Amino acid sequence: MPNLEVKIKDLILKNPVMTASGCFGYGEEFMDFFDISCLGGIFVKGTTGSKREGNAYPRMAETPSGMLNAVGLQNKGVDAFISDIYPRIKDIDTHFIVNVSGSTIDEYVTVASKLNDLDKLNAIELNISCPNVKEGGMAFGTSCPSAIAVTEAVRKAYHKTLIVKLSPNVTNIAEMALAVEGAGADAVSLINTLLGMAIDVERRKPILSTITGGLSGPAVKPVALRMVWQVAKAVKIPVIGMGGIMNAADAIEFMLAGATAVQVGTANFIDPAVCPKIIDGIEDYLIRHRINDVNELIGVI
Amino acid sequence: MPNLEVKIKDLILKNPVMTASGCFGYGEEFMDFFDISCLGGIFVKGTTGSKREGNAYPRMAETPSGMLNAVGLQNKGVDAFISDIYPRIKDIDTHFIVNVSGSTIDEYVTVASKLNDLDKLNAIELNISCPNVKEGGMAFGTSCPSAIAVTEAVRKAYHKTLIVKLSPNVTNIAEMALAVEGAGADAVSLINTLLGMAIDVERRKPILSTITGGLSGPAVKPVALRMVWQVAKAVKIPVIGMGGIMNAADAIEFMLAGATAVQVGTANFIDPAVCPKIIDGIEDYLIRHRINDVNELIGVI
Amino acid sequence: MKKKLIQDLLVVENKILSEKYFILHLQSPTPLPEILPGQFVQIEVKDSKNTFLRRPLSIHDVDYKTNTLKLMVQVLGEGTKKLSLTKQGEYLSLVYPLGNSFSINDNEKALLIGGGCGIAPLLYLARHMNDKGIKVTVLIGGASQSDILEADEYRKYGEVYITTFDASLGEKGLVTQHSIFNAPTFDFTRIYCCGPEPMMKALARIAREKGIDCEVSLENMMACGIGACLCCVVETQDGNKCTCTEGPVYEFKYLKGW
Amino acid sequence: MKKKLIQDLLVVENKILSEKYFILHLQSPTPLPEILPGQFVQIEVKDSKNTFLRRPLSIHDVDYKTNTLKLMVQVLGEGTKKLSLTKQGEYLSLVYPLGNSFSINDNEKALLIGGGCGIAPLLYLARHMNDKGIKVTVLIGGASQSDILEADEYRKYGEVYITTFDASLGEKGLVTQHSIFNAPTFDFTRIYCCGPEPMMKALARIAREKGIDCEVSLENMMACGIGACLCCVVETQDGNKCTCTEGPVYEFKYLKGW
Ligand SMILES: Cc1cc2nc3c(=O)[nH]c(=O)nc-3n(C[C@H](O)[C@H](O)[C@H](O)COP(=O)(O)OP(=O)(O)OC[C@H]3O[C@@H](n4cnc5c(N)ncnc54)[C@H](O)[C@@H]3O)c2cc1C
Ligand SMILES: Cc1cc2nc3c(=O)[nH]c(=O)nc-3n(C[C@H](O)[C@H](O)[C@H](O)COP(=O)(O)OP(=O)(O)OC[C@H]3O[C@@H](n4cnc5c(N)ncnc54)[C@H](O)[C@@H]3O)c2cc1C
Ligand SMILES: Cc1cc2nc3c(=O)[nH]c(=O)nc-3n(C[C@H](O)[C@H](O)[C@H](O)COP(=O)(O)O)c2cc1C
Ligand SMILES: Cc1cc2nc3c(=O)[nH]c(=O)nc-3n(C[C@H](O)[C@H](O)[C@H](O)COP(=O)(O)O)c2cc1C
Ligand code: FES
Ligand code: FES
Repeated sequence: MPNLEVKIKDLILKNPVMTASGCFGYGEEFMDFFDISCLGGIFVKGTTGSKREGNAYPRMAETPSGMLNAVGLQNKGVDAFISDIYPRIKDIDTHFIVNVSGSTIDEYVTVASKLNDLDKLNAIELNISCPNVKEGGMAFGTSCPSAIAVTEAVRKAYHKTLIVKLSPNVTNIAEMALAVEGAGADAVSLINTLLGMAIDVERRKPILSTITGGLSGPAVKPVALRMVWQVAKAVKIPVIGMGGIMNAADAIEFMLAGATAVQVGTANFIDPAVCPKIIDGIEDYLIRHRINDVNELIGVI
Repeated sequence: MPNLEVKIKDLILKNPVMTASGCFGYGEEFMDFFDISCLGGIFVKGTTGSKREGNAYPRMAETPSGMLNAVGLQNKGVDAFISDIYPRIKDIDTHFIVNVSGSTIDEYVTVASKLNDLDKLNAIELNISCPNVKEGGMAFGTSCPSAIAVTEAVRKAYHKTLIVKLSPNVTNIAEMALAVEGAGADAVSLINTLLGMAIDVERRKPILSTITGGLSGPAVKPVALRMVWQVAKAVKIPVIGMGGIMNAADAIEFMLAGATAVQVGTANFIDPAVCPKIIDGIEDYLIRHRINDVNELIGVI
Repeated sequence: MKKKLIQDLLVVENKILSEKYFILHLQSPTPLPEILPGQFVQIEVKDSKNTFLRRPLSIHDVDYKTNTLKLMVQVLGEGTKKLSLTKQGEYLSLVYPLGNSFSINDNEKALLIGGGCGIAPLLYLARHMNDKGIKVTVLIGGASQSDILEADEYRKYGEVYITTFDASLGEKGLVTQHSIFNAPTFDFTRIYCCGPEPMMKALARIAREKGIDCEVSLENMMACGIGACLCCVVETQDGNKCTCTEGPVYEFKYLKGW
Repeated sequence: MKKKLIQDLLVVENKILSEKYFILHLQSPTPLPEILPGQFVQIEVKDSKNTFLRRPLSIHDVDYKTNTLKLMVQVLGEGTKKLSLTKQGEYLSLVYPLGNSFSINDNEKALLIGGGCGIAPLLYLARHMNDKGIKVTVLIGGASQSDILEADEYRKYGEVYITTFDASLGEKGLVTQHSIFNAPTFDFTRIYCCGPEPMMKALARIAREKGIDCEVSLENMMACGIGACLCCVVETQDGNKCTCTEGPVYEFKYLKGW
């Protein structure tokens, strides 16, 4: 049996397959379909300082080989996460990683420090790349100074593994990655969604209530792979790759491009049991290619 | 019969449907399939100061709802265009617009001034966004100062309609559009391809000889639409939209988002007779919606 | 206990009702899970270039004896068009059963109203109520005769009234214009409806006037169907709620702006 | 005069040779355009989620009397898999005829060599040469007996030799190891080959040694197939050339690195 274990700083993942924030709820939604403890990790929904209702319906549009969403960080807030959700999930044998979002640096810091005290949570993912909120969100992730500012501030408040999630809506993603690495990130994850738009020609109106939204799914995979490759070449910290992963071959592409682990997002909507298939598929690939350790795939290209 | 005529500065197009550079050869390749003079215009291949061989094979990878290319501006150079190709196409009753490319500002200027003297060519498209060449190309299109520099220089040398083609691989496309508008562009066209990558997992190698290439096709349509919308809101000059247009509905989406005309690229590979269908489809749409003039669609959103 | 499953179901029959409508009769290889009236499935559309996501479809009828269920579908776009070409013997992947269900109280006097293909979930509801001894009345509306689907099936469970816009069948007009609403004998305690939103909103207004309950089944755009993506929300008195888990059936008063 | 067309052709037959190979027999509604041996089609793969572009396939045979042509296809990925499921009576969209053709000289002594499905274009070539009174010899190579396709068809036009890697049919080994090359009677003036690149390169070396001509048919990745995208280039003595217009057939000496 080949080794599937990988490491993101102090976080030891039983395998490199994790689920992407906003695409897997709190994991509970998928328990009917498979044993979620088989996952390398679960990135839970974007969590903010206080409750958010998100954007108005319609929030979704199907696009060629992908979808746009404009959920806009609907969540019950970090306190509700800690009191209601954390107790339910904390004993599940996988890593839960909270996707931390906010409109101000203070909000990011508040959320991160509250999460720092939770025993069973060993990492957060700083979402400086959400395209679906008016303030903050992507704004932090599209300029180096603000990405540095928010990362540094959170770094001071959070003492476990800090992953920073990058926005693909930038000219130079490697520069952004280097900036947050310098500011103390233990790892980077990418890509968040590409800013896109869809129009209903019959009604002559945008489909989303917010006009623009975030594109995900296989359509973005070539862009995501390119960015992961560029970032992995630039930084020393581990890279977590995502964007359009539908099967084991896709996941392996990201690892070859330099990702230490991957996240699966939109694919969960189409096949809620896709993740265990991806894990098995990676194992089969390693056996077929006589590779003993999944780490040998990382950054081959 | 609704009016289909639109104007890009001094260029009067019989309809808003044109073909994208690098996707329609010099038009001749398609003459077996339909009468190309029905088109609003034809953007010919990227043309440089001297002959270029382009990149090594493989130059193409199929991706979900799209393709990557890394042709790298293979062309015979502007002089060969003028002596060999121009005489063959000049009397065809549509606009031929040369896509002007280069590695240095001087090269752009040289090509543009040579084209300025051709009677039957009334516009050029400045390609400051090609992701597939080592020098120049996209570099000009991803920073405002260099975009301004090249546009200003060419503006001095070229006295007919100057269209500048923008790269989507930037943080703020509206800013780029404003920059080239200020520098004298008569119109902007977008998007060129998104920088992407594909990997052959069995061989554990990139598919393209250049590792990265340009993504086109329906996969990019949501991003392209969003950028056209952002740019059209920002600038006063006409916008020519493209990216993933496969049918009349797609073309209309771009016009609703603010494009005065559109270009069809990758779709020509799948259906070499797609353009007349798009023209007819737009006409049908106008009739069905009782709209007398295609100009009424522009920028409704 | 697992409640939701992802499973390939055998197509026992694809009953073509017309160019526009068809009924898929699907069989599970294992005993069906418990399915409640109003629940839906997320169906995969194979081999359809422009259908990326699954498509939500109401469960039209259920037969635990044969482990089969039915879906009644209207051809709208490429996904449903492709599904309409499904042949007996093929398999379709379903995620099911999803969503909440219509409320059923023993002493209910139920008026079931469906517009076009919106009647889909009401057959299983009618059967369910019948099994519990509840009398149902069904009102079906459509643009024309050809949009009134399977009325005889509904007649098994109660009286069926029909309206068509072009008067080709039943009373002329919209469901809301049916004489039943002005009859002195109107004594229904709850309306259960599914169909175009304007129709359901109009019925909700009638219910409000008459002071009776009214449950509506929404057809919000969905991506996951299982509460993971938060795309399918509707604004309620308690904020945004996922229609795939807290709906698709809502008491209209719970919805904002109804 | 239009030479290339885009057209829906009727599937007269889909002859399944094995799990891996099949032959599509397609009929044009109008008289076929002139088709030369070595030319290919770009075929649309409908209803296949992961097949975005058309797929290039050689023209295997042509019958002007019935306005039909044949394609011999190997199942490789999703596109060819989907094509293998095509049923008689369906229509397939083709852009054709594309590319150049094999050269044919009256006094040629032709040795046609195909590896696996690479023999596809050689049947029409053999027939064409036969019609012109040129004697052809055909050498077919494959991994195993099941990869030697339609040998009898080729026998109509000349002698057929076979090699298989596992010795299940004909001589054991690769085509290049066939005894024909060492026979004292070897008097061919030109090799025409199609198959895996290493095979064609090895044949080119043999041709060079023997001082004879050798035409190879390349299978470069294509997007448009009509010379518009410049994706399918091969490096030649004159720089990069499009395989879809200046090929797929090249005299090997024209190719760089061969
Ligand atoms: C809970 C629920 C139950 C439903 N039950 C039935 C039923 O029993 N029978 C039936 O015929 N239809 C039902 N629908 C509607 C059905 O899902 C859509 O008609 C179908 O998804 C259209 O797909 P398409 O590819 O044919 O059309 P498309 O071309 O994709 O779209 C046509 C229209 O359908 C709607 N639509 C598209 N995708 C979705 C989606 N993922 N979710 C919701 N709406 C969408 C859009 O408004 C669009 O304008 C139900 C919808 C929901 C949410
Ligand atoms: C001029 C020409 C003639 C050909 N003639 C035949 C023939 O007669 N019979 C036959 O079985 N095959 C022929 N091929 C090869 C055939 O085109 C590929 O096997 C087919 O495209 C694979 O498609 P797929 O979707 O099944 O596989 P995919 O999963 O797409 O790919 C499998 C492999 O096929 C190759 N391939 C994919 N797309 C293309 C493309 N657009 N162009 C070229 N290669 C591609 C790639 O190397 C890939 O690794 C020919 C190719 C060319 C260029
Ligand atoms: C419906 C939806 C909601 C999302 N919500 C979040 C979020 O809250 N925080 C975040 O960082 N990313 C969010 N994302 C982005 C995903 O985590 C992921 O970065 C993106 O979808 C690309 O991966 P995919 O193509 O596999 O889906 C969301 C994506 C989708 C589709
Ligand atoms: C094979 C290929 C070659 C291209 N060559 C050029 C080029 O020479 N100059 C240029 O400005 N754009 C070039 N493009 C980009 C297209 O003109 C267009 O901007 C892009 O493909 C998006 O449109 P589409 O999705 O309709 O193809 C090329 C695109 C493709 C696919
Ligand atoms: S459709 Fe995903 S939460 Fe309802
Ligand atoms: S495949 Fe487009 S030029 Fe050959």
